[in-house]
Amino acid sequence: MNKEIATAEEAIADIRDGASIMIGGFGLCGIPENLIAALVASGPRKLHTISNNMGVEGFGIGLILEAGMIAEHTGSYVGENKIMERMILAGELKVNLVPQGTLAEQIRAGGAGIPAFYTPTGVGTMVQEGKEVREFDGKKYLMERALKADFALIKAWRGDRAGNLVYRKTAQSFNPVMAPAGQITIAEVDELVEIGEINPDQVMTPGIYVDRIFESPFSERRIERLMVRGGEK
Amino acid sequence: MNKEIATAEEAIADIRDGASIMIGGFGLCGIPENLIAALVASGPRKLHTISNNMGVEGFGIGLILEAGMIAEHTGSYVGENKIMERMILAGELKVNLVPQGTLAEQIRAGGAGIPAFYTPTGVGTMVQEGKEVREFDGKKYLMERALKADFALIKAWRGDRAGNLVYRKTAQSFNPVMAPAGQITIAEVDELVEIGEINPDQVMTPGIYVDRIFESPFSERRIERLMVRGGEK
Amino acid sequence: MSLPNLTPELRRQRIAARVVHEMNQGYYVNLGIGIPTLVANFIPPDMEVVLQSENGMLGTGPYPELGQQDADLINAGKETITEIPGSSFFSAAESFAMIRGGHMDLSILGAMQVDEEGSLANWMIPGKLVRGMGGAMDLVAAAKRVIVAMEHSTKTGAPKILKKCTLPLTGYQVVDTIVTELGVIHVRDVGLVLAELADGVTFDDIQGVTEATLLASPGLREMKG
Amino acid sequence: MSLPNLTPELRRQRIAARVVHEMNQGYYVNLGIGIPTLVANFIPPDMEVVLQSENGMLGTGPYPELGQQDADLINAGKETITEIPGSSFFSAAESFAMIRGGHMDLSILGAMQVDEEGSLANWMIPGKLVRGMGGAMDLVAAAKRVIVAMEHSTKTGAPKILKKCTLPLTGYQVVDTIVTELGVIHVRDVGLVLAELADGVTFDDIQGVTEATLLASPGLREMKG
Repeated sequence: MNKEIATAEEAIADIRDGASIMIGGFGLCGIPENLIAALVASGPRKLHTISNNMGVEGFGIGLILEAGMIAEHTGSYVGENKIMERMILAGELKVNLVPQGTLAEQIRAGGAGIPAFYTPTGVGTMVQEGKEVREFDGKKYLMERALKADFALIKAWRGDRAGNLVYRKTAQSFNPVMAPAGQITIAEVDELVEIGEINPDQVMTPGIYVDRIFESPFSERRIERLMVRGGEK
Repeated sequence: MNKEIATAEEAIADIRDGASIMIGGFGLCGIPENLIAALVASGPRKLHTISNNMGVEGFGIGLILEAGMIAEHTGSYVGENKIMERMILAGELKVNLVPQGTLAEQIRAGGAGIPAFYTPTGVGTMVQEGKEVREFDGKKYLMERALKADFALIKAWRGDRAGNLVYRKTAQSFNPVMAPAGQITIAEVDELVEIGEINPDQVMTPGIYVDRIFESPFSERRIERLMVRGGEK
Repeated sequence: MSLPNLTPELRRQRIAARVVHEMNQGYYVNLGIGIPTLVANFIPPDMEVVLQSENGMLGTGPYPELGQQDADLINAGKETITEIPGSSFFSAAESFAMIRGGHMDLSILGAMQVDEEGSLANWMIPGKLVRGMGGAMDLVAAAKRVIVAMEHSTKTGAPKILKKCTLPLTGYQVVDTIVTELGVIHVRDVGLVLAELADGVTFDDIQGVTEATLLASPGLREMKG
Repeated sequence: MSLPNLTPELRRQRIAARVVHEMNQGYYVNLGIGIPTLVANFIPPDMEVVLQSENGMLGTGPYPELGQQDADLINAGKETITEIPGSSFFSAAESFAMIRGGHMDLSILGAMQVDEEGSLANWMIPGKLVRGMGGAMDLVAAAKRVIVAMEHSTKTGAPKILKKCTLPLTGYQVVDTIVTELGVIHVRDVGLVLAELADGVTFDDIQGVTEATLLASPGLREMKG
């Protein structure tokens, strides 16, 4: 079982116009930098991206947006990306804003064969619009549908050639959630090791969910807000 | 944050008649042996137990059944417990037989604030009876409700006094699933270590889900079917 | 007709050996209890197939050497097993997310009955036996392909491949292929299509021990093994 | 009325210092972005409170020393943080299972508006600002207790505690308590009950900068800090 692929470019070569793509990470933490760069270089258009954040101007997933490749985006937070906010306000980008826990659960459901579930999140807010509201034990819930994607682009710390992955600290976030939800899941890892080098009890994403894997030639790992004792730097 | 409790007896002292109790493990693997023994000694009646299996005659969760303490049981497999099978056939035990994946997902939902979800499992079978059938994208699914319990009794390999747990091999099974679903979750561990001794990346059940923890004085760890190369022993 | 020259054990071996031909390099496969478990012994060493155990493991290895058994390492049949390079362990919720999410290429199960519509029954006989469905209902509901591996007839010689299952179902219209010691049958829209016949068995032989109507495939050939 | 003797920074500090009194030994708490983040600085060393960060961490520690920062270790505000003994990391799905499952004892958030019914708004101003709800909607939907920690008025002096929120809601009827630099207000069935008043502030002062009607608690007292 060898899922290794030589480069990020090769790994994303079959992502075409109109594809739906999940991208892991939270903010600039735990994002697949090399896959994002290769995707921008390859340049498919009219993409539907699914990611919690849209990075910042000039870095992270924001690069895909700035390259004009996104037709529709599903995510929970706009916050740090002013370009995205401007596009939304100008009506230039179709955006589905979803509560973060709902987004995580929709993606988890997509990979887990659950077509829909109920959540208390968003009852009585704009999020409720167009959705079934249902009472269980006297409390109201919204029905939310599962999310899947043609591709899931994720980042892990270590991985083996069978696709088993281990994440590091808060760089985990959406990566293990998205791995099972991509029709084709591509993982970039800081360190690609031999099969058997990862303790089976410490595998966080079993290889069954990963179709292609490669070792990142480089990660900038940019820090969005460097806070240290004594204040922000 | 010190959740340590001295003994299994103390840990289960407030389990009263009529309580609902989830019990972790699969077969005889990964079961909380000391909690089961203490519960049988304490002797509350009319319990509603929730566990995948009912152990075997004379060992594991079966001991609670044989002590006449169970009024109702929810689980997926009867297989190895002939006493249970006899009681079911004689109508002496109220049993809710549930597909294993549905059981796991119901318990996960209970801990995760999801009151109900849809699953393809059991469509067109007895499991469908009395349940909502709904189509999504042309395929039929059943609506299943979440499961919670007054107590969850689980077993882990290592744990710290803050309740962080690590499981070993297939002794994991239902234990991490049940931890969040118990109103009060009690963990017995082979080794209770100091806070900080478990690598934060290797915690499988975060301490927030565990209310009481103690180090098992003893585990028999009985093997149900000893298979070795060359045949069964 | 039950190939009287074969012992039950040899019948089971033959079924298991045939099922392996339904696997491909790189498959993720779940093996049920009974005959399906035997299938592992016939996977050629050069074919990489990852076996899942529904209690929470990918990459199950062979039985341990005596003395190497580990009570914390069992398969869904509660048998002691081993890990192999590349194995991983996970919770019951994750295991069935994997199964229900359609990630298994193949699910192989035993059955008490299978019928013309591809429904199967294997978990209870009302008033007589209650085994519980365990993970079987999830496995048949969502695997990419479901194969039933079973002896063609019951111990008393009654047919197990029926027009309609009489026992409580494990899955409704879920089986793709049935492998017995007598042949290989595909469940198609037109009905049950016999694709392979065991050496020395005629179409009339197999139809004679099958309640459901079999259709001979235009490419009907001898059973691989 | 906005305690003009206080700088905005001191106002924020005062709010954070007051919120700590709503915590108890052993609490699991989620702190939102902004003033809630400051609350961590006021937790007394002998009070064990475990802070959750919705991006996937329990037991967040203080900011790192310069040079010790780790790009893989941030909080929900994307700030570098540290781990402490007993920390754990998990996925976004697990993090929100924890939040939505009602396991957090307390959720503390900032708000643009809060109203008499306990609804709050903090994620967008139509046509002007789109921040996104992030995890806030989950946090208010399921924590055992929700506290809004915010300055009493907007920068231009307009009231933020309204009869009815005018901005898109983050949660409908979810807030339990509002803490501002001027006082502590509980959301009850009867309406907004003022429980504490900051030193030097009268009931009329606080009502004067509050659109919603406040009811003085029979036990109304000076604000803790």
